[in-house]
Order: sequence, then C-alpha cells, then structure tokens
Amino acid sequence: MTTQIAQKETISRGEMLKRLRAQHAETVERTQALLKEQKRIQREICQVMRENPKTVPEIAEAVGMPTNEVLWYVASFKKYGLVLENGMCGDYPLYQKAEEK
Amino acid sequence: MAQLMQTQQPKILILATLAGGYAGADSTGQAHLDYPANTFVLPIMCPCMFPPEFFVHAFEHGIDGVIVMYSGTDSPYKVEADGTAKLINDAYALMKARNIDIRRLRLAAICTVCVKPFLKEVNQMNELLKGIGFVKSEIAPRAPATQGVQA
Amino acid sequence: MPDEKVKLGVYTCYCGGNISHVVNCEQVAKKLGGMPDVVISRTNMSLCSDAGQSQIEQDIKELGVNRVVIGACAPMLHEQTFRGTVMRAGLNPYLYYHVGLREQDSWVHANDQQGATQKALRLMAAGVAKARLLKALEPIRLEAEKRAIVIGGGVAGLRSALDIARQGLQVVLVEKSPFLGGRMAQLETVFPTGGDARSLLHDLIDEVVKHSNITIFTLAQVAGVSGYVGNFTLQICQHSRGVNTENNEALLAACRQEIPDDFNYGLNNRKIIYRAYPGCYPPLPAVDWENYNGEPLLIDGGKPIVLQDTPKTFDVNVGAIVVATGFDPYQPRQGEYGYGELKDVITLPEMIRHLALSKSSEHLRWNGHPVRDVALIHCVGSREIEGVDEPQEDGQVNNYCSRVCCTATLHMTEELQRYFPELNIYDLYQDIRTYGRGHEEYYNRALEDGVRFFRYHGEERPEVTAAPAGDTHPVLVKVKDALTYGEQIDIPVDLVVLAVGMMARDIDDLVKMLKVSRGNDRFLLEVHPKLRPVETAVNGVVLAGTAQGPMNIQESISAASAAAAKVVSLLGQGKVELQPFVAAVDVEKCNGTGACVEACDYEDAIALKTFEQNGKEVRRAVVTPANCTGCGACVSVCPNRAVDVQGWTLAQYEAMVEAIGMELPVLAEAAA
Amino acid sequence: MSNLQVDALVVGGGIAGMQVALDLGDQGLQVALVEREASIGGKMITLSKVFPTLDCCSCITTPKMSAVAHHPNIQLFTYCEVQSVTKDNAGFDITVLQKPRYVDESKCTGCRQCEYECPITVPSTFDRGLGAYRAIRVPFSTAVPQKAVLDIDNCLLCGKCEKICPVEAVDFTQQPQTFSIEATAIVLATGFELSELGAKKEYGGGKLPNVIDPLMMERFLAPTGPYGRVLRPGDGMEPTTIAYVQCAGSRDQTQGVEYCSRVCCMYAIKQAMLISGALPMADITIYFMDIRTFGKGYEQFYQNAKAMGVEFVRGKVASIREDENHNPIVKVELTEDGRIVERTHDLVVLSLGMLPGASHQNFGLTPSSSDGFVAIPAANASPCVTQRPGIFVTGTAGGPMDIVDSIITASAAASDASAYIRRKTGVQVEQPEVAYA
Repeated sequence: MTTQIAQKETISRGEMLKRLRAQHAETVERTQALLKEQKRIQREICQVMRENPKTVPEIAEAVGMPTNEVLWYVASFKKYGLVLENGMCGDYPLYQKAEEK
Repeated sequence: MAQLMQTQQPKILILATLAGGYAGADSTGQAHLDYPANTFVLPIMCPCMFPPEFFVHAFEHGIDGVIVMYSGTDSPYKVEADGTAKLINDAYALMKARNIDIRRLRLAAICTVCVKPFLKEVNQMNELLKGIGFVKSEIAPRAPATQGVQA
Repeated sequence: MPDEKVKLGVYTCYCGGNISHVVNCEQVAKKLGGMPDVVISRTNMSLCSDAGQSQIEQDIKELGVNRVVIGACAPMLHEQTFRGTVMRAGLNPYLYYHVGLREQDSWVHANDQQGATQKALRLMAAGVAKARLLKALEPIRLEAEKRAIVIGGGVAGLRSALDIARQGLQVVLVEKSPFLGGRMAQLETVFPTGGDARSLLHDLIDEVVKHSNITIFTLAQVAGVSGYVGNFTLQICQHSRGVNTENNEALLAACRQEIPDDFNYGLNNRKIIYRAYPGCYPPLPAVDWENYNGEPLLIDGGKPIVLQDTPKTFDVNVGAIVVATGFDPYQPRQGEYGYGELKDVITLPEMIRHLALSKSSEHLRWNGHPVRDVALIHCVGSREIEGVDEPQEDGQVNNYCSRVCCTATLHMTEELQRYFPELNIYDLYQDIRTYGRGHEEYYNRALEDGVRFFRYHGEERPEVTAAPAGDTHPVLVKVKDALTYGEQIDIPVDLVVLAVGMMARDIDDLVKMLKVSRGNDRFLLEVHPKLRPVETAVNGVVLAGTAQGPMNIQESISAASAAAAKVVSLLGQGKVELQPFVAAVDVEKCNGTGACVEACDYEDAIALKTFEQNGKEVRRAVVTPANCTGCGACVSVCPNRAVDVQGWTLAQYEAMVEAIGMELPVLAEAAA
Repeated sequence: MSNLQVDALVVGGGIAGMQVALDLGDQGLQVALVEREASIGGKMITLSKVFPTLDCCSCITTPKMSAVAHHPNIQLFTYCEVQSVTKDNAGFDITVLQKPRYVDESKCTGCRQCEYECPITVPSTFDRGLGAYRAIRVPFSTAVPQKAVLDIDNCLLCGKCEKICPVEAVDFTQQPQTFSIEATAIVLATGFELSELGAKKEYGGGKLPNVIDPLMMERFLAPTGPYGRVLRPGDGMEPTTIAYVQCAGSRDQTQGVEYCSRVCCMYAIKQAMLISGALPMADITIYFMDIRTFGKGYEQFYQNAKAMGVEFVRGKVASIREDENHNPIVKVELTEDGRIVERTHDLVVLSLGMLPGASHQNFGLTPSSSDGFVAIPAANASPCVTQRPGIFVTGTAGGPMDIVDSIITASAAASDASAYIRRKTGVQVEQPEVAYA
C-alpha cells in the first residue's frame, strides 16, 4: 500500500494515468501474462465440455492440469455464466458449457 | 399434473397468537421439523377479537379445519383464557346449526417453545380431516335463522 | 390518501437459498404479479440486504407502490427492518405486511416442495388481501419516565444500576435480602484474575451507593407490576430492618436465637439479627424475620423488646425494568452421589465457604477428621440426560451446561493445593470446559501439579458410597475411567466435592407479573440470542446476568452493561413510542351499546362518552390508546362491527381467510 | 477532507464494531466507524448459518449492516485504515488513510456491469481463495456499501470497466488520501484472524488439497459459495466421509497457543449438522479432546448432533497424510482404548483457532497480553476497559469469543464508552427521535 499523497489539483488526468501505469508496470505485465494464460485455459476447458458434460477430473485429464486448479476455473466460469452444472457422475458433478448469449 | 390433483387437500387454518402459537410455529421451523403443507398460520394478537361468526365464515370459504393456538393462562391479555373459551363455545353452537362437525374447530394452548404440542395439534387435525373430508361435503346452506344471528 | 388507488409491491425473498431451495419463489412471484392491484412482484436473494431494501425503496418512489407485502423469514426477525425501509421511502411503515415463508414454510416442508410452493402462494395471496385493506397508522407517542428499576442487588444488578445512572437516568435498585452483593459475596478469589471477590464487589457497591441517581431498597420485593414501556408502575413491598443505628449493637448483643448461617451454607450458626458477612453493605444488621421465633430480647435488664416487622408498600414509576435476579446453585437430591446421606459429600459452593473458614488451619479437616484425599465431581446437576438421569420433582432434567463449574472446580483444586499442598486431589469430569481467556491455564497447572483426572461418560456417572467399616477412608468413589480404556477404578477419599451447576431461580411470581417468558431450561428467555440478546419479548423489560442463564462474573458484568445500554437507548430521550395496534372506534357505526366497555378487562381503556356529533349529542365508545392492549375483546362483542384493532381488523382477517380458502388457478408451472 | 469531530471512533466493522456503533448512535452520540475492507460485515458475513439457532447468517448480519449505513449518527468509512493516533486532553486525534477504490462511491450504483466486463479473474478472498471474482467487483452480494472496488494489483489497466460504467464512476486518478478524526473515545473492534492452515506441519494443511480450514467450509455451505454446494476443493468430488480435527489451532503449546478458542467445538458441530442436511449420505466424524459446548442452548445442540448420527471420537490426531487419490488419512490415538488407527476420509476440516487480529497493534494504542489479544486489566470489574483511558475493546479483539458474546460485549463496551464520553465532555446529549422503535 502506497501512502504518498498526491497534490491532485496540480496534475492533469493524463499525467496521473501515466504515473499510475508506471507505478504498476510490474503488476500490469504480470496480469497481462495471466490474462493470456486464463484465456487459453478457458478455451481448452470449454473445448472439453463442448460435446458432453464432464467432471472435474475428466477435464483435468483432458487438458493436463491439476484437478484443484480446474475446479477453480470451473467455479469461476459457473459464477459468471459460462458453465452450467448438469447432473452427477458418481460423486462428481458434471459441468457443461452454457449456451452463448 | 396428476401430482397436482393429489395436493387438493383439506386446508387447515391456524390462528396463532404472536405471544404463543405463532412463536411456537417459528420454533418448530427453527428445529426444521416437518409437517404437512396444508397448514396456514395467521398471526393474531389475541383470539378474543374473533366473533363466533368468523369461524363459520372461514368454513364457508373453503377452510376445512381451524386450530386456535392461544397462550391460555400465560397470555399477556387478561381476557384471553376465559374470553376465548366462551367464544369457541358460541362458535360450536353456530357450527352445529350449520351441520359442521365441531371437531373442525379446536382450541389449544401453545407456547413459544411448544414444538411438540404444535406438531401434535397439526397432525391430529390432519388425521381427523382424512376421516371426515372436506367441509363443503357437510355444510348446510345458510338458513334464515342463522342470518338472523349474524345480523 | 384514503381514496388513493392501492398499488401493491410484492416481494418474495430467497433468503439466500433458505426459502428458494424448497419454495419455487420465481413461480410464486409470477403468480402474485398477476393479481389485481399488484404493480410489481419481485424476488430477491436477500431482501434484508442493503440492495434488497434499496429495491423496495426505489419501487415506492418510482412506481408509486403504496402497499408492500414481503415474504421472507419470520416477522419476528425483520418486520422492524422493513418498516424502516418503507419509512425511508416516505411510505407509512404500517402500509406493509410481512409473511413468514421460512420458519413456517420452507423449513418445515423441505420434503414437499410443491406443497410448500402452493402454501407460499396462498400465504402471500392472503398477505396481499390484507395489504389492500391496510391503513396508515401513527405510533402512540408517550412521555417516558427517565427512571429504571433494577431488580436484584447482586453483581449484575449493581453494574446495571451504575451504568444506567452514569448516563444521567434515575435508578431504583431493589434487593430482596437485607444486604447487597448477591452470590458474588460468597466467593473468595475469582478466576481468572485471582482478585478478591468481596473487594471487587465493594468497589462496585461504593460507586453505586455514592451515586446520587441511585436509590437503594434492601429487604424489598416487587409485589405488583402495571403499565407499559416508559410508564411502568411497580408496587414494592419493603420489610423493616428491625433495628436502628441507635439500638443495633445492643440488640445484636442481646440476641440469643441462632440458626444455621445460610451465607456459609450452614457450616456455622449465626444470630437471627445479623450481618451477612463482615463489611457487608448496608453495615446495619437486620432481623431474619423468616426465622425469628418472636421471643423478646432483653437489653441491659430493661424492658423486653419484641422485634416487629412492619412492611411498607409503595409504588415506583419507571420507564424500564432490568431483571437481575440471579441464579441458585443446584441442590443435589437426597442420596445423589451420597449427598445428604454421607456427611463427607458436599457441594462446591459449600467447599468454597469451608475453605474460607479453614484457610488458616494447618490441615484441611472435615466432619471431625483430617482430609488427605479429596475427589471433585463435575457436572452435578448439569448436562443431565433424559432417560438416564433422574428427573427433579417437577420432571425437569438439566440438560444444559452450567458453563462456570469446570473453571471454578479447577480454581478450587488450585486453592486447595495452595493452602494444603499435601492433599491428593482427584478430578472426575466428562469434558474439561475451560473455555475463557485465562481459563485453560488452570487446567494446565492442575495437570502439572499432580491433580489426577478421571473421565467418565454421562451415561455412566461415578458412584459415591460409604466405605466398608474399618476402611482407611470414609467414602469410596467408583468411576469407569475412559482415560484408562474404561477401567473400573475405586478411589477411597475423605471428602467428595460436587461441582453443582446453576439453576434458574424460583421467581414464578415475578415472571407472571412481568409477563416474560422462560426457556426450556427455565432461565429467562431473550428475544433472539444475536438480534436482541438481553431484551425480553416484553417491551421495556431487559435481562442482566444469570437470570438469563449460566454466566461467570465477567460475563454477568458484560450482560449487565449491555442491558444498561438498552435501557439508556430506550429512555434517554424521555419518551417512547408504542405500536399503534390498539382498538379504534368508528363513530359512524357505533350506537353506544356499551358491550365493548363491559367486555374490556382494562382500566380506563374504553368508555362511553357523551359528545356532540353532527350537531347532535351522542353517546359513543372512546378508546384511551395508552391503556389499550389491543386484545380485541371489544371487537368480538360489538353488534355493529364498529370497533376494530388497528392494523389487525376483522375485515382484514376475513379477506385473508378467503384468499387462503380460494381455489387458486391450477399451479401447473409451479409443479414443474 | 476537513477534520471530523465525533464522540467515538469505532475501529472495525465486523459484528462487534457494528453493534457498538449502533448502540452508541442510539444513545445520541456521534460515531465514526472505520473499516479496512471495502464492505462492513467482518468475518460474520462470510458464514453460512449460525449456532445454535441455525439462522441464516446473512439474515442476522445484513440488517445490522444496513442499519449502520442508514443511522443518522453514524458515519461509515470503508476501505480505510487507521494510521496513527495521538492523544491530548480533549481526546484522540486519529489519522485515517482512505485507500483508493478507483470507483467514485457517490456515483456507483452497484450494478456490476464493470465486474462482468472485466477480463481478469482472480481468487476471491471472500471465498478463501477457492472461488473467483474479477479485478473490479462489488466485494460480495450483500456488501455495504454496495459499491464496486478495483484491485489495482491485479488490474490490466485496460479501461474496459471505465467505458462500460453507465454512471462514469470508475476513476483511475484516485489517490490515497488521509484525513483526521477527533474523537473523545476509541472502541477497538478489530477482530481476530483464523490461525494458519499450515501452522501444524503434521496435519498437512496448505499442502494436502483436501485438508481445509473451517471458513472454507462455511463458504461451501453458504448459498452464495464458490461451488454452490459442498465439494472438496482437490477435485470437485462430493465428499461422503468428512472429518473434523478439533483443537487444530488451539490448546497446543507447540503452536504457542495455549488458550481455547471457544468457538471451534460449536462451529464444527454446526457444520456437521449442515453437511448432514446438504449431503444426507455423508458420514461425519469429529476427533476431539474435550467438547466445550458451554453456551446457552449449546449442550442440547451437541446432543442433537449426536442423535443425528455425527460420530464423536475422542482421540489425539497425530498426523494427516494422503493416499494416491488425495484422500486424507488421519492417524489418531483413540483415548477410549489406546489403539492407534488410520482412517481415510474424503475431506478433512482442521478446526483452527482464533489469533489476535494484527491491526490494533499497528497504532500502538494499548498493550496486549501474552496471548496477543488486547489486555484487559480488570476483567472481573470492567471487561471492556483497556489499560489506556478512553480506549475500549470489544468482541474478539479482546480474546476469542462467539457471536453472541461478541454482541453482548459490544453493547457493554458502548455502555462503558458512552459513560466515559459523558463524563469527559460533560454535555447532556440530545437523543434523536427514534421513530417506530
């Protein structure tokens, strides 16, 4: 947490955004890489679920990722409406891709 | 749809005092104890506000059983215990006049934590209604004399 | 306003899944949306949230909603919340009706989702029917006494009194016994600080006594209660002290009659003119009227004096009542763990007094013999199991934990070891519950200091019997010890101490007078442990300390301060508002039969009065709202239906019953 | 921002802080409440249902949150931290840091369009990292204030949120600001932290994916939880055998935590009952040393759980490892017969304890005891009074306690604080009209 106080009135908006960007260059770079990664994983996971509903271990095997990470993605997709839960396979819920709006 | 038809069950109206039966029904809920869904609890301050005609009115309008759950002698209202008993007796007389089985109206003292007695009352009334059926099968039409009482 | 078109807003809450997991809220809302006068019907995940409340406010402001029906949790929990919501939006708060769909529907019909959905719809439809007939109401505003009464002069009562007085309100403190201090005075050191109980207590008493806002009545009891929040009148009956500042020393010296000293649980005797303990407050002795045999006392060969109790009765007017009547220690049954049959079995409170009296001795002695081995048994009169433990006379089984006894017992083992290091101490328990800050340390020290622990199961409590004649010890304790894999162990001891629990006091009269409720454990019941943890269902009556349930001193003080905070919030402004649910007469319909006056059981609540109406002199019923309780006895007897309880009218009930009884359109979608 | 003068500053907007603020406000005193998170509600708002009534937690908390937000005598400052405090004769001078939300609170309507538009997904701290939210979001569904907050450390600075916001509330130019509050009294309601999942290495917390902390289970049981049901986080399986290891973060000198955390027995039993409701076929075992169900109605709650079939096993858990399917294996010495057995479960919850919240130590206001919680020198006389005059403590800042006790001590602290304020200022405070109380 930065505690420096800016003199708001003397600095233009453009200048402030520039400073913000400079100040957070490192996190922005990291986040950009993360976004790329997230997009790839989202594509792959959704690809697996496109045909039939799948369990988390099935998805994990198909995309070659640890099951706990896949679950986190599935949970987030579910929250934001990309994925639906559809029945159970044994003790595992099945997930499928939601219809595109 | 077939299921739906089955749910045309007798309806039980429960007039429950806020200080007694209504809180008892809430306690039953907090304990997550199951009972049939044909029960409709309405909160009341004290049952002595209901004239005997009110109960007949309820039976005329599709209610098959009424349980008045009051606080009995623990009531915050001085008149509740005796006053209610008298009103219920008067209601019985009106019910008889209309050929309504008087067992369809019951008075029970239910306290705020009376979970078991609450369930017992509900189940008993349900058992009774299973036996005697809907009120519309027995209720006699309004006789001119009854109207006189109401006026 | 009266001719304004009814515009209903109807809200069915998911209650975060609590309702919607069983009731198909969407279907219910959809059906309700189609009903006449309903301008908007919505569902919400959590209507009581800020967002949910804002939605309602918005609908009132933007859609002109002027009647609100909410189906959610029990009205007990959130009726007030939503009254505030509609009020913020500029709508009269009584133009809103709350339907309980959780406690009385989803939670009790989890196995019948379809039935629950239909029920929800009917209950909501009834709510809609009532809401159509709702009228704007104004609360009854009354002047409130800026004075509270605290019943009980133990630590909780003292603390409450002081905290209320410090905020500028007047306090009347009544104590049944002749002395302040209650149960705390009978303790010596107190856990977890190790402070001296009576010196802590006296610091508090000093502040209370010095405070100009507090009036103390000892030997005083509540004999009657009338009125309502803001304006209670309590009748107080106060016994005489029997002695005065001039004659007390002489009378005390002359008094010969002695009885077992209840302060020390009968371990010694005291006179029937007595001080509870040295340094007690008030310092003036008092006569024990219950036990005084009526014999005259002779002072210096003068005239014999027969002590006279001339009780005084007087009224106090207060705005709020704090109940701080405390607890009683559980009294074991005759023969329970040998109590009452074996002289060498005593209770923990008795042991505390015995230790206080024998601290200065070199060895601990009891019943004429030295004590080398002592066993303490936990959970006596607590955590009892129905069907296993013998019920008390009234059928009660104390299935609750008394909270303080574990630490109190371990505190006792520490005290015993401090004064008598040679003692062998055995501790028989089910679970050690040293939960509080600084409590676990007592357990750890006891383990380090060689207290021997045995764990028994509630289903198989230890047995205490007399040892066979000629044995080394008088008493044998048998326990099936779970710590040694269920081994049956016999422990010969010289003394058994029963860690008795806390019992609700026999305050039946007071409970009846105050109309407060008790829980299954017989302690006084709060409205809700989290929403209103120190308030009772009777407006203006609050709870402080162990009258509500087992607590230690620290917890009693917190509860007492909390009770004080509620009283100050209530009375600080010198007025209170009552709900407007009282009888109201329609003078157009009333023709002065007087049936209502006859049916009414309250003084000056409804009366026939003569006044002019439309130029004619008429005699009509008139209600005094502050004295009306809204019971409605007048409603059922009125031949003209001219009187109704505001907010709960007969017409509203008829409409609700019709809605419930109505054959609703087939709920085809709801069944899906 | 100009200096704000209030009677009392309440630090912390959890259940205790909210109750203190409400009680003080109801007594007519002016209150400032400072909360470091973007919403008030504290730990309590993350819980599912609460013991012993099994009320939905949100139903108890949200109205209090709402009441705080709407109270005429309470000024609420969220996403703020107390930086420093000085004392003079009149009272305290407190410097508060307002962290930038990058969202203009006065404009935001909480519509969440920014959240849906934001491309980056990050672990949700509200869901203990097991669920997800976006870099800009309303903190949770019932947050107060219902306003978005942008997490700059996970932000791409792509500006999509700014574009979509219908009320132009997103503001990247926001800077940290400080402002001062003058208060006669301070009430510390800074709460607790859950002990570390990995603190006891033998239990594998933090390493074994199916060994979790109790607040994670709360989220699974809550209707708004990350999975919308109870699943184990390792692989999304619905667990059929679940174990609780009691005293996993308390009563353990090897962890330096000697004390009992007071709530773990009850939350474990409560969760066991809720799991039984959610997964009727599940077997639930609670490994314990002593069951401490001491509160009002708690012992009966424990007996009900036993009657429902929750298995209580007295024993000391030595270690937890996992099999090839990531099923935790609990090695336990059974007290009842001395055997050492290994039992495999699908999911293990470590009943972690309460540690003092870090924040109050930062302002150096008042000393702590050896247990790390705020010191209360005269617990049996003034349970809410600290060593520094004018500073009061309530809730779990003053030691472990449950919600009921937190609420009661909160009202008690309000009583102590307002008496102090009245004595200090000598002003008879006019109380507001409380309509329809």
